[in-house]
Amino acid sequence: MKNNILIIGGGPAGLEASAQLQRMGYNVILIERSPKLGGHLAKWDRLFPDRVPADEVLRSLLDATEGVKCFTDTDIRAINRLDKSYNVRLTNGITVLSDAVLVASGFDLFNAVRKEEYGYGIYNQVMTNADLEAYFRTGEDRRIENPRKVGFVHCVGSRDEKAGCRSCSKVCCATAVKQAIEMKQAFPEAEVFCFYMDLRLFGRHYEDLYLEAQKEYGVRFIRGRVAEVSENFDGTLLVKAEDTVASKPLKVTLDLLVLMAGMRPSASGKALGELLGMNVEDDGYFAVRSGIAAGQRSQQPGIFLAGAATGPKTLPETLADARAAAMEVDRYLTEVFPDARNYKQLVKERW
Amino acid sequence: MIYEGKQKIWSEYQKEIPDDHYFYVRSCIRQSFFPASEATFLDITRNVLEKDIFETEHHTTCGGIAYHSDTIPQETVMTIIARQFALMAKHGYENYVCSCITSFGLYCETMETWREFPELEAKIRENLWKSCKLEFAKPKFLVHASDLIYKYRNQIAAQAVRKLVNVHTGEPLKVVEHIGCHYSKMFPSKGVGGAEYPYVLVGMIEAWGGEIVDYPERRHCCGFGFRQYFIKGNRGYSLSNTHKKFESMEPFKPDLIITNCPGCPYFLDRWQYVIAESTGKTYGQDGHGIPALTYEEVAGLVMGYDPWDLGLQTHQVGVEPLLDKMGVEYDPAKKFLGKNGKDLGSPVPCSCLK
Amino acid sequence: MVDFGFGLVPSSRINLDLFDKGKYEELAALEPDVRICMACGSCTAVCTAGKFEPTSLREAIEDIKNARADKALQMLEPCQLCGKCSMVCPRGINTRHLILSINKIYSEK
Amino acid sequence: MTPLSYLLAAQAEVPEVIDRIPSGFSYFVIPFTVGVAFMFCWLGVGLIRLLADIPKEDRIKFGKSLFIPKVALKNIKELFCDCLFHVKIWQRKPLLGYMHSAIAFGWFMIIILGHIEVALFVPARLNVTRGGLFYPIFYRYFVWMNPGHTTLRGSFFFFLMDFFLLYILSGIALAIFKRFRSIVLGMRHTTKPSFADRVALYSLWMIFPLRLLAESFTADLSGGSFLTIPVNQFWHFLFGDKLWFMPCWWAYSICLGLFFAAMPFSRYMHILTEVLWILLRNAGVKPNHPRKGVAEAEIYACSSCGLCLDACPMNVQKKNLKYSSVYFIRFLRRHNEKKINAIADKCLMCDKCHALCPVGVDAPALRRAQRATVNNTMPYNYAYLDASGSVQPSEPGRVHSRFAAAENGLSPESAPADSTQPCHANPGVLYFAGCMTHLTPRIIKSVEKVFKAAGVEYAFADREGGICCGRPLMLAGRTDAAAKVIEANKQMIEASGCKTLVLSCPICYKIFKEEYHLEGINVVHYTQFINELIAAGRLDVKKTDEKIVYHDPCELGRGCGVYLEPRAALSQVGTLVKASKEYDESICCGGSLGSLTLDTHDRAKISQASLQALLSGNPETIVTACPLCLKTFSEAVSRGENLEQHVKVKDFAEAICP
Repeated sequence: MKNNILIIGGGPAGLEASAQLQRMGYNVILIERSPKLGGHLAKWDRLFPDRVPADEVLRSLLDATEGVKCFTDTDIRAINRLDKSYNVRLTNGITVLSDAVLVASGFDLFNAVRKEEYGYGIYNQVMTNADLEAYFRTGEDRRIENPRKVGFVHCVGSRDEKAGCRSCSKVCCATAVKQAIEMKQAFPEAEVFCFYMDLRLFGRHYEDLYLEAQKEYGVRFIRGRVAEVSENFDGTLLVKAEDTVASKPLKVTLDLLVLMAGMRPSASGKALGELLGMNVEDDGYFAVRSGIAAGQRSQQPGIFLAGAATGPKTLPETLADARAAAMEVDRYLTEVFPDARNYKQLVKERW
Repeated sequence: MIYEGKQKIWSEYQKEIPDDHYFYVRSCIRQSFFPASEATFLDITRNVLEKDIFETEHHTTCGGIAYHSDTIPQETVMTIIARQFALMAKHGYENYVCSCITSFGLYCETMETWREFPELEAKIRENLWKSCKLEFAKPKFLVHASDLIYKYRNQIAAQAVRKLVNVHTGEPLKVVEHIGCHYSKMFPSKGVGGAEYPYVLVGMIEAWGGEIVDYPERRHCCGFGFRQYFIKGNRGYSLSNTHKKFESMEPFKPDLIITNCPGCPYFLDRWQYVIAESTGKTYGQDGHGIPALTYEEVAGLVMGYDPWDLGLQTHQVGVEPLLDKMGVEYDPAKKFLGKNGKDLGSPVPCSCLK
Repeated sequence: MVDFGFGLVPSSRINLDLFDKGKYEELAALEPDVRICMACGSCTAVCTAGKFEPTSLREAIEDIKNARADKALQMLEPCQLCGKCSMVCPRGINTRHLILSINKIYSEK
Repeated sequence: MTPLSYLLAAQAEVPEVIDRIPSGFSYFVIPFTVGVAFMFCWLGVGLIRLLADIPKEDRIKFGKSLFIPKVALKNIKELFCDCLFHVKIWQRKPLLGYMHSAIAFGWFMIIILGHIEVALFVPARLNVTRGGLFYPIFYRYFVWMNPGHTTLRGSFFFFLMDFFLLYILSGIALAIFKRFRSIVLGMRHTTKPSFADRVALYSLWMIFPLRLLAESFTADLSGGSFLTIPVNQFWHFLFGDKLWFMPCWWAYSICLGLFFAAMPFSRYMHILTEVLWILLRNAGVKPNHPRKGVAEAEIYACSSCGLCLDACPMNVQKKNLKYSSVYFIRFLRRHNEKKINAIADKCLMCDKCHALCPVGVDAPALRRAQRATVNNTMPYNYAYLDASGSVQPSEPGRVHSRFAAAENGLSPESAPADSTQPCHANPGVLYFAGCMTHLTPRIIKSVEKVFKAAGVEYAFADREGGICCGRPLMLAGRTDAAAKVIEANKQMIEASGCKTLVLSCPICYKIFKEEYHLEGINVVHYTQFINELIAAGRLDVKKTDEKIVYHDPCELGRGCGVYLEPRAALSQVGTLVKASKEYDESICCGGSLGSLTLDTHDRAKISQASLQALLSGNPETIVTACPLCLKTFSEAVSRGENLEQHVKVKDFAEAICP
């Protein structure tokens, strides 16, 4: 018998988990609320640290999902738990009886407008990391016209309790360094500044990226969070920060400021969580059964989690998490689920 | 500058401002620097707009200046404040409007502190009873006088006789707005428009036909800074602060600065003279400087008050070029005559600042 | 001019708009390692001269990047070129040559 | 066939050798004469200019030195050994030595013998006005052997001339061979010749074959020996009775002329300038500018032989060969300021090129002088050095702590280990660790352990850290700044009242020994000091079968000539194995402070090469006696794959007293 598995979210985690579970022989139904699969990956140009095209990665993810039943533009209308399975009514009218549900609802980018002092949406020359990726993809952005001085602000909506996000978003440092390099490649004459609090370049090759940015591209790293941005008479930006290494306040006039918007728990994921009755932690991400030993199991039997739904993750981490989640689903569906008589006992012991 | 972006933020910082029935408290230093401003406020609200604004001569200072100069214990300040609030309740009001930004900030801070530390509130309640035999009360709504004028800005505009427009060119006047630091920087939600892009004065300027100028150092303190000014050894910092603001706004060529804090119009006005006198640098057209007015003065101007009744002669920077631009008629001979028509004596003409 | 007994106070703020890119590129051409400092401070911690006078290559590099080459030169004056900093630098910066190069580029009048 | 058809009948009355051409001149000598005259003029002007550039006291010193018998003897010895026999090359690369000495000594002998012949047979022709400049060179052309008087005397010279010609020709043959296959002669790298070099080189190659040709053509007229006679007969066999020999003599003269004319612009200038350099060197005159004065003699003494290419530790990377001394000197000659500075700054100052230079050119010293021209004038502020001593310190405690031991006089840091043991008092030992040693605390720990075990009473000059010895400043060409530092240290040491100064850093040791002039204080490196302790029986060491290889630190070995003491001591604690390059051929560890611009990557390559040489005898432990080498090797070993498990890196004192 082929179990039905519902996967919610068509980003990298959802796609990877679908592909794995499909390979294992399950009947996978993937739903995605937006019209397009791929999540944030579909909007990105190149990926750190090696600057591989995002499209290539997405294509290989999509290619592996051959045969998965996939509904885009589809959300969940209602869900109710039966004995062991879940009865899920989708917004496209279809009802799915699913033996396991994998939530891969991903993340939202922090809404940079909320950091009012940076003036995103108010000053003409302020943009976000996502805007810059869009520019790299299309070559079009009214803000970018041969900039001579460009600043990158790390930790926008990360490590900022007042903005409601205490944690580190993990990917922004590497993204900023990558984008700084790409900016220098596009505009070799430009001066590029990165304003950081700590450089969290923890992954393999990330430090190389940092060194490359310094050595080959002369990117200036300034330790200190940008505190204030204003618009000058000529439309350039006056940016103020402290150079905490020099213990001195600093100002610089920039032509372009790029805000590294961090990861926030997905808003639609949160709504979904409420439908499913799943717990979230203080940081807004879904709680897991055990952060170390069972990071892909939610606190509800039969509901699994993968990717950034359980906190900021890099893309490789997300994919690995999705594979791990697939393994967990498989283990549940082979060892726990089929035993109708002892199901409750088994859930107690093994969930 | 993307105007829609600002509108979005303004829409997020709207505070509730009751329409009527206020207990009004004056500002210590405004009473002496710009006494006509408070009179104008009362005149507009009571007589023109027919609002119920009550004031009593029994209110005192809020203690703010002493508080920010570290010369008064917090409990004392809080008890003084509790007494003001008690006076309000005693007279049957629950809406409290103050003329001073320092007071407004301190009231907000005190109310927040009481909310966070109820035991402190209990202590103050006791102090108040012991010292004044007054019943402790808190205002239901706490607003600043500029909030009220903001609230009434469209009514004022409807009754205005002129706009913030250069009558010779038909162009709107370029206006710099300067918010007192303690208006919303401590509690952004307590100010109209928040702290980054405060709307309280912008709303007035827009309603009265002026054009707002957004210059880079707009967030900066006017330079008062309490101890920066009070202690002579620090006064250079106060001056430098103001200097920085003028350097920053200079390229925008503003016609006018509008403020909502007791200290700001004073320092933005007087330091222009000191800068001119010590460095030779003047801002504004033809060495005239940029007039820094209170929001009541600006409201009075658009409503057709006589400039000398508004107390504009108490400004260091001459307001005549502005009055000319706005097409305000005035009698130069009456500039330094008192309310009773007696000569107040005129200041020695200043050569560095016209 | 009137003396009020107080006056404008010079700003201690770093103004990156004053940064001399041309000179910095000259320095980087002479000793590219100036680019790769990550401000760990090892050099300052071991500095022989630093025991007597404030001496810090880390700070000097920072000063140069912050348009304060005058401070950088002053910061390096007590240096004895002993090379301890080159031994401890985790990035392998050619510290002694960098010090000489900073002097060469920025002492020129 | 009558090969000698135009032989004159024996004429007893006629002299043995007849001046064949009464005028003593032929047009073919012109190229040679012009060439050689040009060369002498050039040389003369150069010499005058050079002597004018030297400070007056140096000039006097130089003049006097020529008459001091001891120096004169040394001069003669070195001129013969270095200029003619090339003993230094012989010692290292015998085949190459043979090549050089064949050409130099052979040519020298031919010229000498030519003059002797003229002096013996046609003495009048030695006079310059009568062709003295060219006559002895073309002697065989101008004379006619009286066949009736063929005596032993003549044959003796004929034989010698042929012998030396053959000797030279064998050298030339090797030289030509070397140009194409240098490795056979023991050279992995050779220099790239310049245009003038090529002109001189090819004419040099041609000179002696052409001489053979010319002399063999006239051998039946003017005599010959085992080489020229048979060749002469061969020509007669080929061309018949009449030999048309003028073209050969013309060609010979042209080649000589070309060679001498090209000489001032080529590497072959060294043949003559080397003489001057040796004289100046032995007079004790030192260069104080990289190009002017004495240095000029020195840079023109360089033969561009390229032995320094093989010596240079940077040769592990081909791209860095261009920084070798030979090119440094070449660019000095060409006044190419940009390249001179780049090359001067790159060098590790390991001194190996100097140690191995057949001419004894001290290129590192020239580089230092070059660096000084750029760096010496840079600003410095060592006011704090003055503040530490007599002047009241602004912050008490901070500045004073610097030389706590020294300022309080000698307060012994360790009592004799065993009070029952007779204390061989070694009073007044001051230990100066130096900056770098403070980064390798294991050295300090081991040295103190040794001192304790041997019951040495000592004071620690810079336990809390001192100031730099000044050598790194010196190496960077900041001579004036170095003098300040030296002065401060000197005061501290003299104030301490010590009798023996022990240094664990060879960098310090070199400058303390050479520049400090500490009267009455015995300056020793700890390898020497510890070796003495062992020899005197004061330090018990245990012999193990640990296979140890010793690395000669540049500043200690080549820099100060300390090779044997560390080895003597180490052989007491383990079995010394050989490194493929050791003593003065030891390869710099790569960590040298000498280089100003070499980057970490290139340094790592050198460390690797140095390690490889050390590991050739499969040692278990590498021992070195320099904190820089220790740190560099430790890091290199930990970088190398699995190397760390196989070989340990130890400091000398650590190895002695584990």
